[in-house]
Amino acid sequence: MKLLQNKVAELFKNGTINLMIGFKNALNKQVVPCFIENSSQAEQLIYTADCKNNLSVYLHKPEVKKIKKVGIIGNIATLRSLIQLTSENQLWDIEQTILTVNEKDEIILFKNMREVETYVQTYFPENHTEEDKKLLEYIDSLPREERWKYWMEQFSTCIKCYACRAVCPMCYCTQCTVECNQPQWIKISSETTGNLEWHIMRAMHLAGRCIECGECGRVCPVGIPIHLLTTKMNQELFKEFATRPGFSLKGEYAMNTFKPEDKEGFIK
Amino acid sequence: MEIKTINTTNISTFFNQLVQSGKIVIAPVLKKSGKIFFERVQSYNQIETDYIQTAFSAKSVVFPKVEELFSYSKTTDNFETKQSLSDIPETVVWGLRPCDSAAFNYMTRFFMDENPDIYFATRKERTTLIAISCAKSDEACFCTSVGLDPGKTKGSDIQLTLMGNEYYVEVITEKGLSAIKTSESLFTSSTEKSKEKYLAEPTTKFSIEEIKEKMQNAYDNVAWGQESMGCVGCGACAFACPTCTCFDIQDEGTGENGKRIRCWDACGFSQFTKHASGHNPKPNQTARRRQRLLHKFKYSVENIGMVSCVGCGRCIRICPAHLNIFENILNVTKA
Amino acid sequence: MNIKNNYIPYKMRVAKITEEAPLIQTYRLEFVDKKEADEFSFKAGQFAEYGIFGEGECTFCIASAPTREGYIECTFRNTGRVTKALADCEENDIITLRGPFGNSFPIEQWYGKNVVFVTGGIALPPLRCVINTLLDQREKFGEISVYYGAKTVNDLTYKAELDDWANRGDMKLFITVDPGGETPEWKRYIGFVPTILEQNPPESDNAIAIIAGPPILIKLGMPILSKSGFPNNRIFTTLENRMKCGVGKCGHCMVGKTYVCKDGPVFTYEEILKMPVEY
Amino acid sequence: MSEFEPKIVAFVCNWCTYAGADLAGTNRTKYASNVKIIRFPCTGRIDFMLLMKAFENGADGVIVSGCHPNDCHYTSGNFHARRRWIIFRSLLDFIGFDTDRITFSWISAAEGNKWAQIVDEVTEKIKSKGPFTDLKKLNCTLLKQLYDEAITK
Repeated sequence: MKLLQNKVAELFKNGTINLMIGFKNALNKQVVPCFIENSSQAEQLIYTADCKNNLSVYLHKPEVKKIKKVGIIGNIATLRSLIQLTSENQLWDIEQTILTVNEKDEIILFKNMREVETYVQTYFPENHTEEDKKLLEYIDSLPREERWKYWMEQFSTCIKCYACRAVCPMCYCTQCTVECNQPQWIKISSETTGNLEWHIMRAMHLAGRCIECGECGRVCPVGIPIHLLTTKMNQELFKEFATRPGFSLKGEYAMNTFKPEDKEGFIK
Repeated sequence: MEIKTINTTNISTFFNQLVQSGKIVIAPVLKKSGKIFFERVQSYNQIETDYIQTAFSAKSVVFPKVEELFSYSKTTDNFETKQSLSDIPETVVWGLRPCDSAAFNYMTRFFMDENPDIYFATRKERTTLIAISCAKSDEACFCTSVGLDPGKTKGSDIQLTLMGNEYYVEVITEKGLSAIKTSESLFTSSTEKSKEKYLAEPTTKFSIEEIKEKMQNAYDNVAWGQESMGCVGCGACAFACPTCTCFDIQDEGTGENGKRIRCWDACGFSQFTKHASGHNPKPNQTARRRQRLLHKFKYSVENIGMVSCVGCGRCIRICPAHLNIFENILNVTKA
Repeated sequence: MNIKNNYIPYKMRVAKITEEAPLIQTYRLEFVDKKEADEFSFKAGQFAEYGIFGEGECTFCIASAPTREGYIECTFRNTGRVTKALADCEENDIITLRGPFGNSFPIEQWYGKNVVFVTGGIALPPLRCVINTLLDQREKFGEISVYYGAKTVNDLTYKAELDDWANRGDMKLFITVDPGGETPEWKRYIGFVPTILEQNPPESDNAIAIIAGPPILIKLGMPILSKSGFPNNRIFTTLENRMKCGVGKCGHCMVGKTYVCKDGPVFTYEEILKMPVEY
Repeated sequence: MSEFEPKIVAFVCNWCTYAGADLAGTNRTKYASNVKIIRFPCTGRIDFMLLMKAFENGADGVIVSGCHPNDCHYTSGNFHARRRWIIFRSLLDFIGFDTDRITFSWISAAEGNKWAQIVDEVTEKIKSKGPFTDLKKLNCTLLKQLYDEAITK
């Protein structure tokens, strides 16, 4: 911990960064994102296995972009989103300094995105929790009608607070489809058909881009396991097209390319 | 006010009699996700009794997430509107916390003060609030900091406090009296007792009088930027908040047939204040978060003389970025 | 329960459509129901919610003078979903109206005084209501001057009415277009409204100033008026924020603690200075 | 009661399937009249939301059809569309949506007969499946259980 704090303080002192996005302890021993603005604040920083938030979402904030030189302490999900965002040309206007802490508690300061890529590819994690896997299996095992019922029950509780969109580092559009009202694709009020459409749309727009940090499911105030939608699609994408988002800088975005030999058994 | 007691073994009978009286009874229910929500229930064994706070407040009883203002049907040279206020049922909310009751009190003031709102008024009139004092609290609770406490009866119609093997029952309003009428035999008359030792003791985070005063000059505090940095701009806090009353009005349907509805809206959304021209008076999350907090602790004090935060702590528990309202308040009122 | 339902709209018939400028139209609306017409009255400066079923409602000031009875007029630019639907209306179509909402200009207090209007673009309509109210009782007021500008000559609203005003001879007009927006025939001023205002400062003695426009004009214009000697409580403006309910409940229009819909839209510079800059 | 006549919406590309349907018409080929054709420039333009909207507005079945692979007027629109359909289908399937109600096909401008045949097949299939009520049911039964809707209704 001390090492990390010193390292960050050093980065401030030599002018590499003007803002550090990291984690600190707060209420109920929760780990929360924090924004360090100078070297003396660096002692708040911690990094433990509980640091689950995907901090890369903050790199889209205009307030952060304005600061220009930004450091970020990334867990593996954050690193994957940084790769994906770089390949989508989203980080060109911000100078990031990327740090991570590996399993041996060593601090790694990446020199460039290439190194992040190598790191992620070396340590490719099994990032689905047991709980998620069980739930996914359970849903898959249900007959179709039951699956429909399961999801509709879930979606009916959605309140459209858009927390899932707000915490997603891949949802960086300045105007979302739900905010376009000519025509109004998705109803503004929350009722099940509209909620269903919203979740289908969200999942489709993230197809091939979701880096499976699971933040959307974690933050959902009504507890809908929405991250399973994109997780499932990622599995399907890997099966069909062997692509994995947030894995390489080449920007293999499954949905903006094609292969003539893609499967078409379902097409008459 | 009448003071009574009821034995814990009788409480379920009382509850079930409320359900049988034909009213819609809403009570905390534990869901598969591990979260507790207010839901319509049919019997006492469905409800959750061991909880600190529900994930969402019960405000949707009087201010639903989607309220039909009226339905319309239009022809080329005429239209008709139809409201269904008379269909609003009698409702009992069971097991809300004293802070939630106080929030109903605030909402009544807000909606009824100037330009009273008929939808709210009708719903409120048909709602009976049965609150249960808090025996437990957690670190997010801060009702004592905003002038309330775990046993406060402000806003409740009936308030229950568990004292050993019986509930101490304070029947505060006429509505409360009529709610226990059918079950009168279950209750025993009693005298006033001190509830204090049965109540939770949430820590006091700040003095409300001091904060109210300091909030006068808080608008220009530079700390707003740092305090709102973590805010990702979702509407979870506003939707969970028992006193947030902002809404949007939308038409659903075609030009010929449909309904005009109002649904919850949140000041944290970037589109909330955006003009058609593209100009946005509150252009960043700092301005939007500031509006939210100042509204709670300054503007509503100036407008209707009440702080519109009841210290339930829901926004703290629900926030994706773990923003903490009382820490924010303390930091932006520092000199 | 004896509470007025603020959300039930009046039934209005589009009686006349006037094309003012590109995308800008004026609708003359008449009540379908005689009873509703009788109970409806408004003051200069108030606004209303105009609606199309299936699309929603939008907010503009009433552009006609309360002194001219039997109809109301509104002028709007086709920008969003509802205004587009409104613009697609034809004469005799039925639309909805809720209102009037908000406070108004204290015109009775201005008797005997000079009145200066400063406005730009699509912000003339709310002031046209006041100007016409004043003109209908012309003898009660001193000098009336109007500073009005638009991007181009074509974008000026109420072109015919501007000419009428010029021909009256009893008011001073400073009509200007932004540099580059003039036509070869253009004989009036060229330049932004604040510049024209600074170059031809109005007499501030015994005078009232009213400024309306896009937020930037209000922010720039008010200090200029203040500098030319108008005390802050004699400079009026009308603000417009995004609104939904019109009755101070929905929270969209809040500027600090102030609900523009209920406490405004008319404010003095004195009041504006006390508010945060959130308009 | 008269036999159930399904409403089927066909989203077709301008260059192949629309021409194919046209050919079926000029050839006087008889096929089920349940289909409503909506013409698009290319299958690549057919957004998944359009399919959802069709179902929401009362369609019982949907046909999506365009040029055969390598025949796209815009070179690769149908290849992109194919990928999208693969993913969209798997998502709908995961949610439990009845994917049998959506038929994808390649029909060229010369295949008037194939068009007629597909329309007939789909109509028969949807007829045997009955009306699509999954979405309609949502708004009445399931929601009723929720407390706030219970109050509104």
